[in-house]
Amino acid sequence: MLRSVFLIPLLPLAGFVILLATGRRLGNPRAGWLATLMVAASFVVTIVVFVGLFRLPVTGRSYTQTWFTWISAGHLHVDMGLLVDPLSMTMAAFVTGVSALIHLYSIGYMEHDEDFSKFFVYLNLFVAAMLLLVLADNFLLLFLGWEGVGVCSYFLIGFWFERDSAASAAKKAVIFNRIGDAAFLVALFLIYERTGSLEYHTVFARLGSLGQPSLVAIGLLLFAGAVGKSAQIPLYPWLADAMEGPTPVSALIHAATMVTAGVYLMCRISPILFRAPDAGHVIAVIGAVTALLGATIACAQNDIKKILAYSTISQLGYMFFAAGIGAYDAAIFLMLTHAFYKALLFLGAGSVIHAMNDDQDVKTMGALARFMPITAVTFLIGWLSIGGVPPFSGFWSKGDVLLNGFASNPALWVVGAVTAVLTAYYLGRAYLLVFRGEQRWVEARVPGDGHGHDGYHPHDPSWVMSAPLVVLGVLSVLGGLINLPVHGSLDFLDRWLSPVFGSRLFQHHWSVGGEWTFALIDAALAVLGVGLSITLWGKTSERPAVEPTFLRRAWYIDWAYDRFIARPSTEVAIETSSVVEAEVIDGAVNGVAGLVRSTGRQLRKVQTGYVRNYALGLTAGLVLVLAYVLTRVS
Amino acid sequence: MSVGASWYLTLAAVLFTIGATGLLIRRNVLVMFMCVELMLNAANLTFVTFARSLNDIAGQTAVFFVLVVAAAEVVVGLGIIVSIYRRRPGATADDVHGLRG
Amino acid sequence: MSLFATVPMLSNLVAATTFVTPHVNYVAILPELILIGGALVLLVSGQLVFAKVPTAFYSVGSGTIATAALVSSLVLWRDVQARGPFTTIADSVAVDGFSIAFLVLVSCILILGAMIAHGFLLREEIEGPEYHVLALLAGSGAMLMAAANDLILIFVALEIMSIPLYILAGMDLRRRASGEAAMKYFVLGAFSSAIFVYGIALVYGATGSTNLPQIAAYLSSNIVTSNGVLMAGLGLLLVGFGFKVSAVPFHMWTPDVYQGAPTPATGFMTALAKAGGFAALLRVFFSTFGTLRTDWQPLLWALAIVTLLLGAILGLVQRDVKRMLAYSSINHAGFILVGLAAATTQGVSGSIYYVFVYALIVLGSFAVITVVGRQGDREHDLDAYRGLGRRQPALALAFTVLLLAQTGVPFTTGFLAKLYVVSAAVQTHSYALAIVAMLSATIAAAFYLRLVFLMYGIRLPVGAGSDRGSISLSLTGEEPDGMSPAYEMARTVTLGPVTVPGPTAVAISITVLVTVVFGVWPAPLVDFVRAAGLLF
Amino acid sequence: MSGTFPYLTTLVLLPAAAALLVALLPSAQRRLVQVLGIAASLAVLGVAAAATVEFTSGDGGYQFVSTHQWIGAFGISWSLGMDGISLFLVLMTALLFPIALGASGGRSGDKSFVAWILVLEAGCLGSFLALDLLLFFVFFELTLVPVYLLIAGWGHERRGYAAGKFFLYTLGASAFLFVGILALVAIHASQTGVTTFDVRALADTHLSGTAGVLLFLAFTAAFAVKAPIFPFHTWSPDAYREAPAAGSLLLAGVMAKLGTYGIIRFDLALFPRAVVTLAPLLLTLGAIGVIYGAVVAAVERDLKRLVAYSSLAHLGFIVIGAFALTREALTGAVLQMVNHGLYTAALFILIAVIYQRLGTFSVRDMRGLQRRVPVLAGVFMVVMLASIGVPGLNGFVGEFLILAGTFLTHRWWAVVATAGVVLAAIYLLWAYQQAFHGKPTVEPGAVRDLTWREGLVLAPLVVLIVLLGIFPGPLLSRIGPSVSQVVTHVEVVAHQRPPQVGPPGVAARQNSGTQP
Repeated sequence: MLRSVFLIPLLPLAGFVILLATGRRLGNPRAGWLATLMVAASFVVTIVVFVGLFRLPVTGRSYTQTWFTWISAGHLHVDMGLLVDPLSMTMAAFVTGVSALIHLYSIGYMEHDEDFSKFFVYLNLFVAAMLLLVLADNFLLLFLGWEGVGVCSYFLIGFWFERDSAASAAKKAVIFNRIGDAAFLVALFLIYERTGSLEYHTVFARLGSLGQPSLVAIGLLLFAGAVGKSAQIPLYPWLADAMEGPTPVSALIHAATMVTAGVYLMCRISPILFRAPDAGHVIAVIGAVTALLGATIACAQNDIKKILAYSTISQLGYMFFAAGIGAYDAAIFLMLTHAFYKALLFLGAGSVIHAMNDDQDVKTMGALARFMPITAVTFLIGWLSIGGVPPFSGFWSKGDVLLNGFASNPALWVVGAVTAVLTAYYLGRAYLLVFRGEQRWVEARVPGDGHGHDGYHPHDPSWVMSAPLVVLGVLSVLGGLINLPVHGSLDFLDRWLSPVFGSRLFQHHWSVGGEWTFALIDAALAVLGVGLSITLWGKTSERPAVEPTFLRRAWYIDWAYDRFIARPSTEVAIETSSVVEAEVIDGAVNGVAGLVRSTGRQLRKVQTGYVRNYALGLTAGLVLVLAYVLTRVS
Repeated sequence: MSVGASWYLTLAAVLFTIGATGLLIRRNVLVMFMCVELMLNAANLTFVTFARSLNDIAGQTAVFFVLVVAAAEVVVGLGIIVSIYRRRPGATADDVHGLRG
Repeated sequence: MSLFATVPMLSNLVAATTFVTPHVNYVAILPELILIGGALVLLVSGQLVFAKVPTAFYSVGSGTIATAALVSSLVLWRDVQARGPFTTIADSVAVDGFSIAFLVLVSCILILGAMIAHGFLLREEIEGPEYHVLALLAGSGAMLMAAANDLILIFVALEIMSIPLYILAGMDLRRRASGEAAMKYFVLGAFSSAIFVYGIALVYGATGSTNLPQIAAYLSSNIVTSNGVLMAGLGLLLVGFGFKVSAVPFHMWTPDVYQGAPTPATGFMTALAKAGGFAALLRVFFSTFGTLRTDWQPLLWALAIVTLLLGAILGLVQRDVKRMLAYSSINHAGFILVGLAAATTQGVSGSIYYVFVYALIVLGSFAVITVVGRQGDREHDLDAYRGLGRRQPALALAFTVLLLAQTGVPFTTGFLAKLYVVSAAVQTHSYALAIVAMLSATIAAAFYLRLVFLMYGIRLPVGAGSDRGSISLSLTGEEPDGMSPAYEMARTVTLGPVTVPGPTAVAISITVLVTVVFGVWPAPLVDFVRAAGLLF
Repeated sequence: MSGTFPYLTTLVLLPAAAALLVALLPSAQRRLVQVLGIAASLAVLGVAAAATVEFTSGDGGYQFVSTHQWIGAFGISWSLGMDGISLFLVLMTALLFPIALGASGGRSGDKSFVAWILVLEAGCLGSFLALDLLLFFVFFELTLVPVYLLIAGWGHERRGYAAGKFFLYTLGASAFLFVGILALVAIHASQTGVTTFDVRALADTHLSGTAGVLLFLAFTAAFAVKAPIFPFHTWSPDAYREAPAAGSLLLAGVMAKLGTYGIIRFDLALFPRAVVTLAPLLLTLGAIGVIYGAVVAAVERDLKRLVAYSSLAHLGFIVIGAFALTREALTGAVLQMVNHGLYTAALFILIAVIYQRLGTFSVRDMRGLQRRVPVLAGVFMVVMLASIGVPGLNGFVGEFLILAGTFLTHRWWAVVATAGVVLAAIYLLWAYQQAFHGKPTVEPGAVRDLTWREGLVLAPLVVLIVLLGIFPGPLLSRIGPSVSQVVTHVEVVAHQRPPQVGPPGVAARQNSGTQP
């Protein structure tokens, strides 16, 4: 059973190749169905392998499948190989699952797009890369997947490349990611130098001989890579712009899967972080702060997708917070549930945007619950679970994080708690503005405006789009079941992952009472947030007081980036090419040539044409020669 | 008083220098050419002097070669000069500087 | 009474005068004799018949004579290889590998020169034997210079070579420049030979002989106390030679004369003067004054450097092709001096090789220039070469090969020549000289390439706009003097193709073939030259 | 060594002979010329392929060595040999020439054009195969002429300036190489009494520190200009820009490698001590080149010049790899030479296609092309990603090996160079966005997408770009042994200890590229 693991990434890859070759001919919607089928098949295989792995004894739950040698030079030897262990399979399972649903959804969402088949080409490629990322058995292969998903995200953000904003956003995403990747690469060099290998098991086996500095350096450099990929401070701004991509993309890549790759990486290197607590602290702090920052910004956004984007940043912050303090299973738990409800929210937002003829401003929506109940209900579920309202999945996962957080560092717990309130609040705001209140969209724009549609006929989408909503809704409600902290026998996830995080650093056992207290506090925080949003936004859609400009402008961070980094460096580049290159370096070359020529021009004046001058020259030479030879006279 | 070889050599050197200077300062091609003859004869004088002091005949024979060559040069030289004069009478060396640079 | 008394005296005077003339080995100087005799025959033969003798007769005649000289020289070569070098006419003529190698070279120059001149004479309707006769006489002079083993003879030979060249330079009566060239060449030539003779006189005074071996023997046997005279003489000799081989600063006549003289004469003159001049220079300095090496080496080193650089730099700013090649020839003279400055057998053979190779290349180049010069021998501006590659591919290709050979591109003899001399310089640790030489070659390449570009880079008919920028040939991108796009449609372009006479074509092809074949398969020529260099 | 078929001599002489043959054809026979040219270059490719098959993997020494007297008087011999380092450069060269001819459209019927291209091929192959220093120099110089004439005869507006600059700059630089070679041979002769230009013999010359350094500089001057290495690069933007498609392709794809190959083959073999002494200098120049090239490219709007500057950056990587003096880095450098050849060639072809459609190289005059010519855009994207160094494509493997290997010995240079990875993304994506994204300005149907012929020319390159990204093993296993011979030589002569990889106790698998 385990042997079939190679199919997991290869099936979507095959889909990519087939679609690349025949996509246009297959056309709409067959191409979409093929792509979905491939991913679904991959999901099935994953389950099979999963079960296969589950059958193994707990201690032996690791299987490596090596395809061939990828790179081999000097001491460096890197294989193309897959690693099957609880962590990778958990990731693979939810990646394939969520991807399958979103593929399905996309068939409906993209049906009117002229590049329908191309969309699925990219989507399949993305899934393949993502699976390679999580299944890799060495850092370099992981990096391959890492870059692969980055490239796909570039394609998909810029999918509507005729929109300059989309094109720029795509570029921005890559550049921000590349910054992280550079750090990632350096980390790889360091790992190779210190351990002589890049293969997980070997590396981890040799960690013992590494000094604290190298361990911390490796941990932080890899974290820097994760910061880029998972949009943490300071490399997060690209994620908001990434919303230029089609909504399913935002759901799949920029909420559920790719952006969580950073968290996965942190969990994967838990043995390193375990030995480098300093690195852990940095990660935790940055995570927590990012969580708060994202949440605050989300409170004041009007673009529904931007709200979700900043919410994602915030949630990712939570995950890093968890990983930083060593609660890896909490991080994974939150990652899973977040994948469910955030995907759900995005897809919901997608169908809303569909209904609103591609308008994304929550201020010009409202009262949609009446027209699109399914969407409304699922979105509500999404809100409540991300808000951490019991018994929705978010309650359990976030609770797990906060619980561990408090034990490791109360200060950070406070940050987390505030964020929790804000989270419940800003999504409440979104939900209320979109689905409740009065229909602002009617007077917002007169029918038959530039959008080509005449007026609005908001309605629930076709089943291909609704089905995923429902499924994800259910998952969001029940997601918590996979890891119930209420009783030691119910935290399946913890026990499942324990072989990987065997060396989990944070071991703090609470009394049952303690756990209940925390549960109550979490619930209270959630309810507080929900109540806050209802009181503030239940009736009106205009409250400038709670939407200060500095929040709407996202703390002016983007502006600062442009002002203090982008523009100056452009200036530098222009100067370099116009002055250093043209004037100095090339100038020197041409200068030499010019010098020779002008010397020639001067010298030819000596050649006057007067024979007597020539004789003079000859005589001068004669004199010089004589002068010289006479010095030789002994 | 006896006149040593050095006197002759010095005289020859002086003649040679005079010839060279003349060639440098005179415009008239014919005169310039005479200066060359002067230089040649300076050389001849040197030859003879050395021949005497070394008392070796070769030096004196050399003079004949030089004279013959000088004669040949005169012939050709005059021809060339005349051909230039035919083109423009009374031309000096300085008038002929079409080729330069 | 007294009358009778005188008789016996007279008789024993007669009796006394049974003096011995030096033995003359006529075979040894056969090539020279052939040339001189042939020249005279040619001269009179024209006058004996009353009918107007066709130019072809003289050309063929001179060609035949030169060939005869070549054959006899080759025979001589075989003998010397077999029996070793010897001297004749009282040691005044040396017959060794060195001299015979140059006899061969000169004969080849004469043959090719005759072929090239033929077409020219026809085109310019110059009748009579004069051109060829003068060429043959000059050739005999050059041969004697190579063979001469006595300073006086060198002087005489030098004059035998130069005087005909003065006249050749002035032969084209319709072009004022020709006369001017002759005048300048003559006045300065006479000046330099006067200096040369004076030098000989001083050397004679210092060493007591004008015979090279004796001088060498004298110098090696006894240390010259107060060698001022000797040194001065040496310096004067160097000036004389320097003038002939146009080494800076004795070069100033070169560009004017090259430009003014009729083109085939220019090519001939260059090849011949370089051959003769360097032959004598090498023999005198390397073999005779070899013991004074340390005294003259730095001098040649300096001469080489200025010659290399000045030739290259001034060539860069010329628009007249003949003038440009004049400066290029100065640059090449510098390279030959590099070989001599090394003052090793390697270096000398290098110089010899260089002279050989360059003589042929320059003959070929000027042959091309001759035909491109058109009726009247006036089209020597760079513009005459615009688009030649399109109009006359073969001619352009030949010229390109010759120019690239002068640049020193691999698989041409030009490259090997540079390799030869520069490696000699390097072996004597004069790295600076070596690098300067190669850099000067790079500068020179700039103007060779300008010609190549004019031949190939210009598209005809001129495309609108697209070629405007392309005329900037200078490295700085600025237009070289007067090379403005206005020249795009150079008048010459509209004149249509030039006619290449058969013999000229043959001559050009021969030079090109030699250049390439011996560039790819260098062994024969190199070995020949090495043999020449070793044998003296 | 191998009494078998004289592969190497054939490789050099076949194109030369073909060139001669083409030159003799009547220029009216355009079709014949075209066919003959491409056939000949394909034949060369065939021979190269055959040699590759015959090549015994795992042997680091020279194979198929053939030596004949050339100029006995000077001790110069026609001696050719091939090892893992030259093997794939030869193969790449043999591959790129037919592609170049194929990409030249109508010109491939132009007899002088084809003849010169073939001469160039002979020159390049000769340089890669020569074991005799002077033979190498001869071919090295020979290449200048055809390139000059290709640019001058078939180039764009300022071709005269560009061609002259290229020729003179390189010629001037090789003056030093020339003198350097002669000096080295003279020293060797004075020590052993034998005048030979054979690299293998000259490697044992005892050089004083100064002599070694000076000779190294003399050699490297020529290679640095040819490659080009910062700051000797300014001829390349002009030359690449003005040359015809085939010219730019071969300049960047093949001839640039002559420089880096020279460094690896001759500098490392002949002056190990000087190399070790001056490695920091060259590494710095390489690193500067990586950053500088990227920075200048970032504001360059002319696609061809942009590629020129990106090449400067990539060659910077190769130089770094060459002077890091580790097996990983050097292997990476050799591999990267091949990789760079492949994707740069592809880029120039694509740019030429665009020019042929739009008549411009400036991205300012292009917009939204992806909508109009999706296939072209797709191929461009793949090639571009390879050049950015995205893993899974060939560019990454080389870059990673170089950087990882450099990190072992010269950590901070590696780190700086890694920054170049970021910049590469910036300028290429920016250019791509300018040209291919946005609302198309040209009407539908106004521009043709890739034709089947163009596709045919590009196909092998794209295939290799992907294949070598996933499966570079066959190359690495053949490059490895030769590389570790070179590095060992340097380490032994210069008394360098190989860098410690992995924890002291653990004996990391000593791997010279051979497959386990």
